[in-house]
Amino acid sequence: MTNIREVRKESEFLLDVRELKTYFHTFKGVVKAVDGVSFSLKRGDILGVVGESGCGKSVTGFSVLRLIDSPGRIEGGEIIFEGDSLLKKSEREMEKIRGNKISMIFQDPMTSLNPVYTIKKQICETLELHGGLRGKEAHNRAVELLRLVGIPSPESRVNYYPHQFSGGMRQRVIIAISLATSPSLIIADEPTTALDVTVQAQLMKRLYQLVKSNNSSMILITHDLSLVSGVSDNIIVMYCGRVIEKGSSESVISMPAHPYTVGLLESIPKMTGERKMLHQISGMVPNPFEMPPGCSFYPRCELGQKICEAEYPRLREIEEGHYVSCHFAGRRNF
Amino acid sequence: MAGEDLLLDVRNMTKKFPLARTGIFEKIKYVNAVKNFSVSIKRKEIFGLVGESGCGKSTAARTIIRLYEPDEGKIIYDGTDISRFAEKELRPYRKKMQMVFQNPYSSLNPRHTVKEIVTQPIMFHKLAKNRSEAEEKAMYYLDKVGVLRSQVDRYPHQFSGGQRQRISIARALAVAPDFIIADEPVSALDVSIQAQILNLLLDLREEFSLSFMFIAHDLAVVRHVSDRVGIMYLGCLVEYGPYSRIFENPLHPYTKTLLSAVPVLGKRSMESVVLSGEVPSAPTEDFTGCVFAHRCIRHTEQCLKQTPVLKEIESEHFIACWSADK
Amino acid sequence: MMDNKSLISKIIKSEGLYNFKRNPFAIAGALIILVFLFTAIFGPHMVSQNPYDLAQLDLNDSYKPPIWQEGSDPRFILGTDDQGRDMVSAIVYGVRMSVTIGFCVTIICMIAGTTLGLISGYKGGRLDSFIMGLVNVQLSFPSLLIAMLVLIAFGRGVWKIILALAFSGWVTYARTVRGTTMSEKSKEYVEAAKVIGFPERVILFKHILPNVMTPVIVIATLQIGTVILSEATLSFLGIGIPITEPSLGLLVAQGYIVLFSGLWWVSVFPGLVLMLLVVGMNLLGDFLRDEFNPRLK
Amino acid sequence: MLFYVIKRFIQMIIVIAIVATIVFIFVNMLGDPAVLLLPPEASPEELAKARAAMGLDSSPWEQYKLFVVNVIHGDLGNSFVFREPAMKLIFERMPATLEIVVLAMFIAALIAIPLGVYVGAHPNTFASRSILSLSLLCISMPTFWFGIVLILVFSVQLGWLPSSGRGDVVIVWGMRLSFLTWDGIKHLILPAITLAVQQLATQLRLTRAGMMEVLRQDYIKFAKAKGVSPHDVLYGHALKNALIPVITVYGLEFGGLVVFATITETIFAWPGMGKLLIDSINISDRPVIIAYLMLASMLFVVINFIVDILYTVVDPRIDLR
Repeated sequence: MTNIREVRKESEFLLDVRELKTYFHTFKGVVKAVDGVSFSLKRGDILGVVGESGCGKSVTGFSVLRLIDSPGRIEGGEIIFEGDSLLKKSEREMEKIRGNKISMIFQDPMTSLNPVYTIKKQICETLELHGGLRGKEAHNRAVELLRLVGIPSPESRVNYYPHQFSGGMRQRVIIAISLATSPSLIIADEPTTALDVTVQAQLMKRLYQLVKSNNSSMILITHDLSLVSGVSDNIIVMYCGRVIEKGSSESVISMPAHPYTVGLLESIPKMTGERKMLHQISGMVPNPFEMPPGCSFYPRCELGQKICEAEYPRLREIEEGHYVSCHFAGRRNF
Repeated sequence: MAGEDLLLDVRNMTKKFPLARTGIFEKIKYVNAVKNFSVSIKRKEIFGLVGESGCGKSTAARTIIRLYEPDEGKIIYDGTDISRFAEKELRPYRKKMQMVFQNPYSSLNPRHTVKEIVTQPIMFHKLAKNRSEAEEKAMYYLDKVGVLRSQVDRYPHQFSGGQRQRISIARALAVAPDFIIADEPVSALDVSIQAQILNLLLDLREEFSLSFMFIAHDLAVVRHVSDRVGIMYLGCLVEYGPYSRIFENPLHPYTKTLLSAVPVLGKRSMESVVLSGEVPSAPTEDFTGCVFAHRCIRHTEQCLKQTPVLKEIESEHFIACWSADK
Repeated sequence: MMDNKSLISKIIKSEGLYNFKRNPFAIAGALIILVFLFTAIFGPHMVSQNPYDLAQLDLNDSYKPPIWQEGSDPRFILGTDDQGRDMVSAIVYGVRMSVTIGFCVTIICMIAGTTLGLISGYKGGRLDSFIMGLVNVQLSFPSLLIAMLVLIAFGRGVWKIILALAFSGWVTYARTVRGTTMSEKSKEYVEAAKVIGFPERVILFKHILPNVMTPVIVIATLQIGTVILSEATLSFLGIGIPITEPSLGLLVAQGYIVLFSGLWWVSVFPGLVLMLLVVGMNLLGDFLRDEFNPRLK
Repeated sequence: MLFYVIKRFIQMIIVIAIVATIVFIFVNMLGDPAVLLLPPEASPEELAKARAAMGLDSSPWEQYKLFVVNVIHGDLGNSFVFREPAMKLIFERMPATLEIVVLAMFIAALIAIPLGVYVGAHPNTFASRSILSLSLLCISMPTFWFGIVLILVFSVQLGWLPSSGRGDVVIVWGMRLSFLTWDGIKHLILPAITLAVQQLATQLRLTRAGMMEVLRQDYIKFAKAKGVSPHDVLYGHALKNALIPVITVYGLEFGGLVVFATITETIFAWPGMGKLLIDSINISDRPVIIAYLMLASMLFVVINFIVDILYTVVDPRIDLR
């Protein structure tokens, strides 16, 4: 029995998401926020989930933790974490996983901490729930965690309330909370978007080091391709609730195959080299209630042909580990 | 840099804001939101202003366009000092200087239709003989920014962020200004839409011979559009010059760290040197010394005591730093 | 401005109407209000007697119970009081009085409070401190006490009670509108209007006012109910409207006097009607509040 | 903090001074008490004599000055009717009023807060909808009418509970209290319920609204992501935030209830200060009205102050300056 478990735990993938579907049933109709997303994550790896607002990247993150509020619902698919299916677990079992084995970092540090409790109380809550630490022990660990994320004089700051911290400091506290139990997976949803560029660089570096030294894995959800390219091992690019391209960071960034990824990369102003007119993807993201029947990128696509309008292209491997969902990808050089 | 092509000349502009009182007997203290701000913008030029949040770049913009009253200094627009003008006297300048705002969701009045939003300024400044002509003009500008004629009777909430930003630009264009302040016009937008708006702004500059003051926190965006760039830190302009010099050869220690913090596409960035600590709040009015000194690795006694002034280090490249001489 | 066609299509397509149609409570509230408004306007012309014309009253008709009880008179469905007054007629006239007072007070409060709140929030400074000082002092006292104070000084009367209730009711609008105005004021569309050069008056009334009206409408709907109840309470205490033109509250008070001589219906029915009226207002108000609350969206 | 207390204290004195002046002016506009107190056939001389006895013969300004001096000395004059100090009359009746008010607040809070939390957390269950509808009925119900219905049902029809008076009282430290005897408690029940019902509904709805708003905040979702159980999210994370507005209103409503008690006291012939006020209004007993209004104002001002202080205890974000 134990043997089998150990063998399963030794499996290559920490997290394996297959054909995940999360829909929102609103008064205007059904929004397929996540529509058949599959990806897998190896132990110790960092996966970047990239896409523009409304593409379903955050919903994917929340779905893994099963934290989808009504009117949203996970409609199908499979989430295998450490060999177990998360969708089959009871709410009670999920509580033991959340914040313990899988923790999450939220986007907005200003609103993610409870304003009426001290930092200490909020860190100790996690320690008590999942580590069984109490009193002095928990206090010491909380101080240690704050020091670890780079908060100066943590002994006194541990008794502060959230409003006494700046945004960057709060985000450090949130990182401290998510690392408190040495989770095997951290889902970071735009962890530095709300912060200034110098603070973002410090924080990202710290987070990266901590994740690596912990031997944790991380899903980094962001709209910032440059940020992702600097941190993650693999990248998935999402558009309208679907994965349109995935592969190793190098291959996706240097040899993008999907016209959307190509357009996205070319529309980012560069920090070096000659300035030239930015490439722009014309039009905009389709209305979620009026999705085109075939490829969702077809209305904006320069390569679009008849088949794109009718048929959604399946993900296919164009080189090892690099998948694209486009009928014409790989047939042209960019 | 003098000459006829100088459009806007801001000299030593300072804007203070009061702090809340902390005791009964204490005097009200002021912070310098913007201190000794000097900048000049030529016709058809785009001046990029960069800084982290709270550095005073928005305050500087709002003071220049006279949403705020400056406490010190001059704002010379096309040869006239407008820094002390009352609202009535300002009115003719209101149609020469316009502004595009950051948040596309709050910069358009939710109770007015798009047509109204663009027609109102034309009517108010009597740039058309009658309402129908004003509306025709409004349509012209809306068309220029890419809003369809069939959409003009809608309300702002029916548009996406990028489209709203286009409407916002059309409203600014409607009074035929020479100078537009764009306060973080693309920072709320997605990358693909951001490119559309940046391209639009560059096209409009050519077509209408506009000057811009372009404010952003995204260095890459500023680099992409600006002719000259200024870097702000805690209310002070610490460095400015042509974009190529700023980005290829930054001289001020703050500019250097700022540039090193920007993630670069395809580069493993986790090894770069970064600045420790966070941006402190703006100093009070009696502060002297360099605002950056406490976070600067090279700071000396002098930096803590004396306020550095902008100096021309090489042609058209200015920095405010004591260590620049050494 | 906004042409009717686009307004109507906007309403029909709105999420608000969709939610309204799916919310039986809101529909019930709206229906109740419509029925009461109809009663208030046309009711007095439809009932059999004017209960305050003494010539139409007959003491022989007094003490008649409602028709389902023994000894009733088919002319008086809900019975009569100790003076032979038909309860149905009395209630219809009472509804007219209560509804009139409710609407008058609310409209006065709405206009006064919104204007003061708008100016206070936009101008800031000393004027704002003064108005808000006034508001805070008034808010720290129960509004009923303030109305009592005014009525003690000026005595009974329909207009007096309207003024007394308006005097204590404008503060809610002023405070809310001030808050909304301050948040609207800092929004960029107001800055844009300033940059265009619009004078303050135009910015205040054409740009900001339409954006602060949503909470005002919600408060107004809920306030009509509160006002009607306050008026009833004051009248019940004998310091509200004069006995010659009773409202529903005063009818209950008159019923209370004869309660122990067995005439339970004289106080129970006006009270029930009063409750129904206020329930209608609150149902609709609740719906609007939830619908317009941006923090619940 | 000290700065804040001093500032508030000065504000309180100013408010009370303004209220005193307004009360004085308003009450002086009332009818001539001499006419009301003496028989209709009284001669002008008799009226003049009565006015002089009541101190009404001097100019309004003189009367006001005298009033201010007396207020500072804690003397609000003698009742025209009872010929006793007005303050003494009110203080005698205050315990009776406070008794029903405190009991009503207690009943209300005890039921409203748990129910409000439940309804806010589970807005779509049948029970929640029923509770909410019931609370709507309660706030729409005229208090006095509810009292009458209670009397009809429990006193007249069923004969279980008495409809008027205080019943047997026990004197503790000079205060007459009802709740220490069985008979007293029986007399207390109906007035307290009458007074509590609207309060209960208001607090329930407020707690619900607070809960619903708080439950949408990011920090609630973050707590869930930390693995906190639904029960602890509700009572540990959400409730404290949701109660912040409830506490403010709780204090203010206490003042409201003291005033609202006038109605309950009138219906149940409960000998409290509210009934004294209504009786005094009907016979223009000026000093008693003034004393009541002054005392009530002071009470409210003090309550507001306490609420503000309490606020900082619950909400660390509020920095009193």
